[in-house]
Amino acid sequence: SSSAGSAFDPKSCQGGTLYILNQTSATDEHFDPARIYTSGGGAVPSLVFRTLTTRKRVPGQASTTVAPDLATDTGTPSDDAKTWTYHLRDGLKFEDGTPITSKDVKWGVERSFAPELPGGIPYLRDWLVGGADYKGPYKGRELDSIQTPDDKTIVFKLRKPEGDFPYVATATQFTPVPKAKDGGTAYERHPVSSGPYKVQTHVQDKSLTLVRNPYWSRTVDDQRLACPDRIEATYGLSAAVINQRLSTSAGKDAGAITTDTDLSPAELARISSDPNLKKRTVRGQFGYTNFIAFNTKVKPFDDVRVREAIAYAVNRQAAVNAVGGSSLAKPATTFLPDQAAFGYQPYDAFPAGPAGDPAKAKELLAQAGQPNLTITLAHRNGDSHQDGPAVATAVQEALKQAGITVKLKAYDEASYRSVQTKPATEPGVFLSGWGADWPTGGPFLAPIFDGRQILKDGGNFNFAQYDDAKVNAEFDAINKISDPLQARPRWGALDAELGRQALTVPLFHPIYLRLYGKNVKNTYLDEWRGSYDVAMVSVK
Amino acid sequence: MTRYLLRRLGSLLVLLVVMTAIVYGIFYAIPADPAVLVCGKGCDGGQLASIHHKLGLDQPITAQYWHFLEGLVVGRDYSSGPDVSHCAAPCLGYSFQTDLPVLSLIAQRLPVSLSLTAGALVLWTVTGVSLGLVSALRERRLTDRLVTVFVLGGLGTPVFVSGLLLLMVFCGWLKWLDFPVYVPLTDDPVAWARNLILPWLTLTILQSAIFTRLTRTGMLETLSEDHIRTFRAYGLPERRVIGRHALRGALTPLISINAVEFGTVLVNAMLTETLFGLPGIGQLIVQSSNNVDLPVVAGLTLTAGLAVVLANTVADLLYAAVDRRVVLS
Amino acid sequence: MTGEERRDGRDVVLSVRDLSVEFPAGDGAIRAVDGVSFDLAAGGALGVVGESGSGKSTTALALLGLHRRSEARVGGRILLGGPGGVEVNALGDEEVRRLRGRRIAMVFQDPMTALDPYYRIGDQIAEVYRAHSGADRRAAWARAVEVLDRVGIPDAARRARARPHEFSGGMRQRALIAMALACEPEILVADEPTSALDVTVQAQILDLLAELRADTGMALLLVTHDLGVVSRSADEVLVMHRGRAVEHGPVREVLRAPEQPYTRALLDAVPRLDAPRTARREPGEPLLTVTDLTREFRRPGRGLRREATRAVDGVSLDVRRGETLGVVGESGSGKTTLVRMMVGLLPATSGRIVFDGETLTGLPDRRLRPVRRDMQMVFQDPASSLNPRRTVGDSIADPLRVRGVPDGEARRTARALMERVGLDPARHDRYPHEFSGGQCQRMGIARALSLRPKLLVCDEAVSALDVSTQAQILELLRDVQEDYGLTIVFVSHDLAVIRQVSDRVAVLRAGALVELADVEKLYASPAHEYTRSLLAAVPVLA
Amino acid sequence: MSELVAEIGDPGAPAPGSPTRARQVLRRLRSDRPAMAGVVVTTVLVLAAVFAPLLAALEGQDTTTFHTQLLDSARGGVPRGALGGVSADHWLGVEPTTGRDLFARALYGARISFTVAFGTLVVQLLLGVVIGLAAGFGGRLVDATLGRLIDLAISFPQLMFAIALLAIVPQSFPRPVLLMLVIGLFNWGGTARLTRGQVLSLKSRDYVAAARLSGAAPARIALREILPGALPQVLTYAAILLPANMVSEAGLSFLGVGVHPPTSSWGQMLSTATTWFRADPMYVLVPGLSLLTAVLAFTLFADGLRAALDPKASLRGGR
Ligand SMILES: Nc1ncnc2c1ncn2[C@@H]1O[C@H](COP(=O)(O)OP(=O)(O)OP(=O)(O)O)[C@@H](O)[C@H]1O
Ligand SMILES: Nc1ncnc2c1ncn2[C@@H]1O[C@H](COP(=O)(O)OP(=O)(O)OP(=O)(O)O)[C@@H](O)[C@H]1O
Ligand SMILES: [Mg+2]
Ligand SMILES: [Mg+2]
Repeated sequence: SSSAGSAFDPKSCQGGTLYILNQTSATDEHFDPARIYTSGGGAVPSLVFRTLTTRKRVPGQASTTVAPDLATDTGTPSDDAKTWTYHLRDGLKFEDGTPITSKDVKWGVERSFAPELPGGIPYLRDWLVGGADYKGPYKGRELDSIQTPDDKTIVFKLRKPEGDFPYVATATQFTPVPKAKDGGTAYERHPVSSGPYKVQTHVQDKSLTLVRNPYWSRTVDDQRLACPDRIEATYGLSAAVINQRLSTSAGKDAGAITTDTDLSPAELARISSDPNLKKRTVRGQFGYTNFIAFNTKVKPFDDVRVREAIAYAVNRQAAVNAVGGSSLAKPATTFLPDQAAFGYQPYDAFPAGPAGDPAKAKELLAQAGQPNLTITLAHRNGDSHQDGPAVATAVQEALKQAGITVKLKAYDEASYRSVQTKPATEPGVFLSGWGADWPTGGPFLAPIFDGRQILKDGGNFNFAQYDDAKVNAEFDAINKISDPLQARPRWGALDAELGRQALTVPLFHPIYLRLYGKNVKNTYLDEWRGSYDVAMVSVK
Repeated sequence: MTRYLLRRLGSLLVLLVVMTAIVYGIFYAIPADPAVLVCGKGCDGGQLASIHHKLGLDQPITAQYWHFLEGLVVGRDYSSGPDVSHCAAPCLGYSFQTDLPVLSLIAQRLPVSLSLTAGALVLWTVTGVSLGLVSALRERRLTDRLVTVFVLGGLGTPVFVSGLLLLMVFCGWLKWLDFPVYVPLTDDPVAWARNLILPWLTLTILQSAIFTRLTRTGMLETLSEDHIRTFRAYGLPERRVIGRHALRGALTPLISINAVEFGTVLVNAMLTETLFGLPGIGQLIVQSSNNVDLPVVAGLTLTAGLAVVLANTVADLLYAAVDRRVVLS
Repeated sequence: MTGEERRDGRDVVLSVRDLSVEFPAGDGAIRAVDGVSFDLAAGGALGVVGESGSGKSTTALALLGLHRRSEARVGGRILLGGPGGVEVNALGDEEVRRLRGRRIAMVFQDPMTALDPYYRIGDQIAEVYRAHSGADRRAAWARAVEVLDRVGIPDAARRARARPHEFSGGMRQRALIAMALACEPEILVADEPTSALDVTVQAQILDLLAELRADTGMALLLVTHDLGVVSRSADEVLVMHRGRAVEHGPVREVLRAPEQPYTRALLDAVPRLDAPRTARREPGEPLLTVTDLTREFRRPGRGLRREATRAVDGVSLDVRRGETLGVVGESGSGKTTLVRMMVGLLPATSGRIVFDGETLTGLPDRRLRPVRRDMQMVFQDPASSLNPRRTVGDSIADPLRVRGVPDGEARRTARALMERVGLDPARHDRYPHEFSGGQCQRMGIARALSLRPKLLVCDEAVSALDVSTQAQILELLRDVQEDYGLTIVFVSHDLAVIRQVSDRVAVLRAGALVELADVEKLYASPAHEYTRSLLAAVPVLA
Repeated sequence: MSELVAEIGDPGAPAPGSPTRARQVLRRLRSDRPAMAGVVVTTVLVLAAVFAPLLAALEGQDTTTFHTQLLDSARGGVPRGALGGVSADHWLGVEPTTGRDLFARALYGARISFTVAFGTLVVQLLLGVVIGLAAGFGGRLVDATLGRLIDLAISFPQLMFAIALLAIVPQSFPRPVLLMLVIGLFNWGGTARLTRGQVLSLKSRDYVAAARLSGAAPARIALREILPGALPQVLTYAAILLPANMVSEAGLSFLGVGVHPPTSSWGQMLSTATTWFRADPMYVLVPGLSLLTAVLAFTLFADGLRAALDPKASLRGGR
């Protein structure tokens, strides 16, 4: 074993076992690339599933950009960004030594349409020509909008311009799946690896052991270091136990990390007075905004003055404290997270200071003819997603200062999502949050504000049910831009425009603060997902 | 006795049908839609409909329940994509969330829960009985009072408090023990036991309180019985009078207490498993309840019901074996 | 004969001097035993008699140092091995423990509860034996079988494996005596060893004790309230009254010519088989007729097989207006079952009951309820026949309240009834445990009378009481029978009592009616063999 | 004969002027020091709960106002100052992350905890005793049916039911009452079994037979003759149930189905405070010690009461 003091060197970082301590499975409910839904290919899935493109594995700003993975570049657009062409690298092999072809990638994408394999990202169905009606390859039908002129080339034909396609190609749906090994729902029991590790054992929701894939090497993959020889993950631990183990860091736990557990406020309070522990925390940000959502179809939230009054009354300092104070969250006045990749431009449409402006709020309520307003704020019954009772009470207390009586209604985990994403059952006002599927403005704004994405039968995130032709047109226009740097200012401007309408009240952007074991190295933060990259950390 | 077992079995069936029907009823009543959870974030109406169809949620709840019962008796078919697989009776169906057969999910987690509860049961029975004994023999003296305080302290401390305290003290601070992970008994019995010490203790702290109180009362009662006086009058050493005769009488009723306390134990075991991250039934209950994973919840209900009735039957049989005056009926 | 030996100063095994026992109570202390002295010689037998609460048991327990763990204060000297022997009060706990069983052993009154229900009888005896002899398991078991055999348990080697509930009361009492014998003590203290048993079994046990005394030279201290037992089994008698020994002397002398008025009163109260009887009443029409009455109890057996016990087997008889019908029989002969069926507390398996012209069998509980006011019952155990959590006034008034009598009137009637049965009506708001057994029995009678029934059933109504109280209750019953024109069914296993109160007597055996005759005829010339053996077993005074 | 009566007297009878039963119970209870300590502490706690608004007003605080300025936001929102921010304004300090006053919250929390625990107890005892009585008193069929019902009650997955109720029951329905129902509905099995056993043993007493002979209806017999005899045992059990209920309430809070925020209860406080015990021990100690004190006090009281209710208590010891 190594001495903790030695510096990290990618050349000699190989060896040892990395332990992952998680509350829930690091591979989603299913370890099937068709069903996984994680940003940028995920932390653990991308150790097994290489994709056409991937996130750039470097520290800082640059980590929000796309890098080629299986493909030779991040994709060639044509036809106004409606056609995207990729070429595969040479020497790619599956864990059994068979070469990876473009047909395997096509099969992988097609099978994600099968109703037997629900889950996964929604974009392909919407974007690919014929995707809306396609029911997967198992009944013998192919999806014609994906073409494989040869074993190295794959072409995607889209319904409309999508400049962000390279970002989407980082998703696990773009991983090759050998048709011969595909057993449908059974595939996840032994998914075939194209990455540095293959699955040795996997018990859903319990444990996962990864060992080296002998057909992978750094020569065919410049995006992963894959330092540990072996990775053992344990799921189903409680947050308190994970953090306790990481801070004690005894025995095997010295080589342990977590990919899903942040420090709780209580632990933070303790760690901030212990320099040794403080050293072993990593701080990152995932583009995420917690906000109050309004259903403008419900009175009185159809009245913009009422929404504005609430925006003024809110005490962001209290909300931030409720989730653990300034080290774990930043107050938010914009809907877009404060990262350049999203096109962030600071604005504050309803300036009220960190503690809110109850006087201004009262004034607006009086104008709206609602001096003694009583509202029911819906929230989740637990605090795990920071939309639970803690934030709800902070909002309740702040609104009280403005003369608004807030009643709280808690929903259980299972019901909360169902209720808020179906317009028929959507509450008038509730706590919600939104995270980006990739770090650009599009996936952050479109599902929430694009009027054509109001889904009546469920799965709706346009909570305000806002439909404005001009805004919709602007979404289309920006989507045609395939250069992120050009798109950014337009997203920022659109956000500011939307913010003035008080369709949501942004509360805060969470900060990720995680502990890792004594022997873990190269734990730089990553701005795409706000966490360290398992493919880059080392225990040696 | 055969007759007794037959009757028990009959009533068990009725009980299980009623219980699972209630589960289906509750499921029907709550607004949560499991398909939303299965489908993921960006799921539109069409996809939801196809998942509803796949999970059979588009059928009326009574039909769903009927299929559940059917699966139990004759088995069910299930489409996995390329082929159709058959789940032979007794089939509890497939989990909405993980697509795994419910039976295998439960079977996989049962050993963990059994290890936890069985070990804790032994521990809390032993602790409870010894403390209760000491307490009764020193009735109203300092020891008795101390035991009372200790026991009630345990009784008034939720497992998630005592468990966390134990963890912090023994693993975090003193470092006497590693943080518990579950090691199967068959792999390494020593590691199995060492890892379960804290979870066992956690349950014991709470549960032994009840045993201590009941043993104390039972001892005080038996000690005033005539046959105890007989043995004292015949000069039997006090140790034997208490250890053999008084204790036996005081302990016999405790057998059925374990069966009665089953519900409480189940809830506390669930909390303990969640806290310590033991992959047992309790954790599965929490997960599947949170995910409205109906087949799993129904399957777990069946298992729990079965376990209770089994526990009660075993308790009755044991009782009859220990106390020959009892006749089973 | 033993009397002479003792006077010789030889072989005195126990000598008690000025024994006193006090129980602290509230503000003062109860002096339960007050300056009692006596000697006991090897092979001798001293009977201790006295009414309930006179301090008999307290004395007996003191001899074994069994008050040690309680709050009781024991004074005086108890010398084991006579004058110059070990003084029990001065020994440490452990030393006393070693004396118990080995040198002095005790048999308790209630054989039902005196054994541990969970262990085999042989084991319990062996355990005691091993504690004193240090014998190994096998030897101890052999010894247990030997003593069980000695006390007359048939097939002792097999029966030693039985648990107490498989033994009858008499067998259990034998087992307890066997336990006492196992260690061959010098002294056996027997506290009411036979009061819970039938006359026939009682006779056997008393014979056994006499035999053992003769064989082993064991001394016997026999505590009893039954003077018949004393006269049959003891050489000397000590009469206790309120903790004091009021009279002490050879049995025959004391019983024949008592010096103290208290002893005389005690003797007078004893019902005798040869006492003169008042003339019998003229029998009237049948009030209650039972025909072919049978009751089976299903005893769940192993497997699917079930056995049925016939507790009452085809009994036919009638009870005539105004008479007292006595029912005798040994324990388990079905007396209680029969009379409970008569009053409808227990449904009959088959047969017919006609009461006052109305057929009761087959009536549902709801229809029976109105008829019940005419049939009331007085129970054996005064303590359990009154609800310990209701005041006695309430218990007496309750039947009236059930019938819709207004509360005030019910209370007044209750108080009047209390007065009628000889209780202070001012104490109507007290609870049963504040009264003596005899008083409780009076309360039971008052409650039964409150509805002015036509039939009164007394199930062992006086068996739990000492002779003097017994006499009072019997007198009370006689009085109220005349006042209220009652018909009485009187159940008892005591033939002397039955003779004293009955006009006709029914003898039950194993559920069947073996004889039913007028009382004089039955006692003078019993027709049935079984009746004859019952009569022969009755201990008689002097 | 009458002379004999006079002389023998009534050995079992108490001396004239001895207290009646209620007074006896009281007297025994009063002489039992631990029990009296229990009574005093329980009374104090109950009074504190009843007069919570008054006491909080005395301190000058309420349960809901946030005091963000008292928190160290950078350190997870832990209260500034010693002992979790204990000061003249906040007698027991403030709650981390919100700065709400702990003294006020603990006082108001006592109201909910006591109400829920006692309310649940009432539900449990009502269900348990009624069903136990019915099972013990009814025929074989009734007994068997109720026996299965008891099985059902003790084996049903509570969590599922709690979550469902949370979703189904309208918002306006008072949450403490809902908690009483949820906890009570699942935890009456023990009481029922105990009662049934007691009934079976009391049913054969002669005084019950006497009551039947007097023509009393079964319901009257159950209530007047049997229930009072079964109660002392049930009371002892209730003394164990009470703290268990408080803990159950805490467990439901822990699982997110407890009282509505911003309402506090000891259990709710304890469940949120657990992780804070090193960063802010005061936060855990306040509800923890309150709960422990209440549990201890009540049990001592119940122990004493049971001993005092035992009619043979004065004879204990010797025999
Ligand atoms: N442990 C005790 N505490 C207080 N008083 C007691 C105790 N034991 C006995 N007594 C009292 O002492 C007196 C003598 O009781 P004891 O049992 O010796 O009478 P007994 O002659 O054996 O009566 P019985 O014939 O009813 O058995 C009674 O007044 C009784 O109430
Ligand atoms: N409830 C019952 N279940 C089963 N067997 C019973 C029941 N009651 C009585 N028996 C049996 O019926 C027979 C007659 O009992 P019963 O009580 O009538 O006798 P008894 O003559 O009153 O005896 P004792 O003098 O002991 O009171 C006994 O063998 C007894 O064991
Ligand atoms: Mg006695
Ligand atoms: Mg009888």
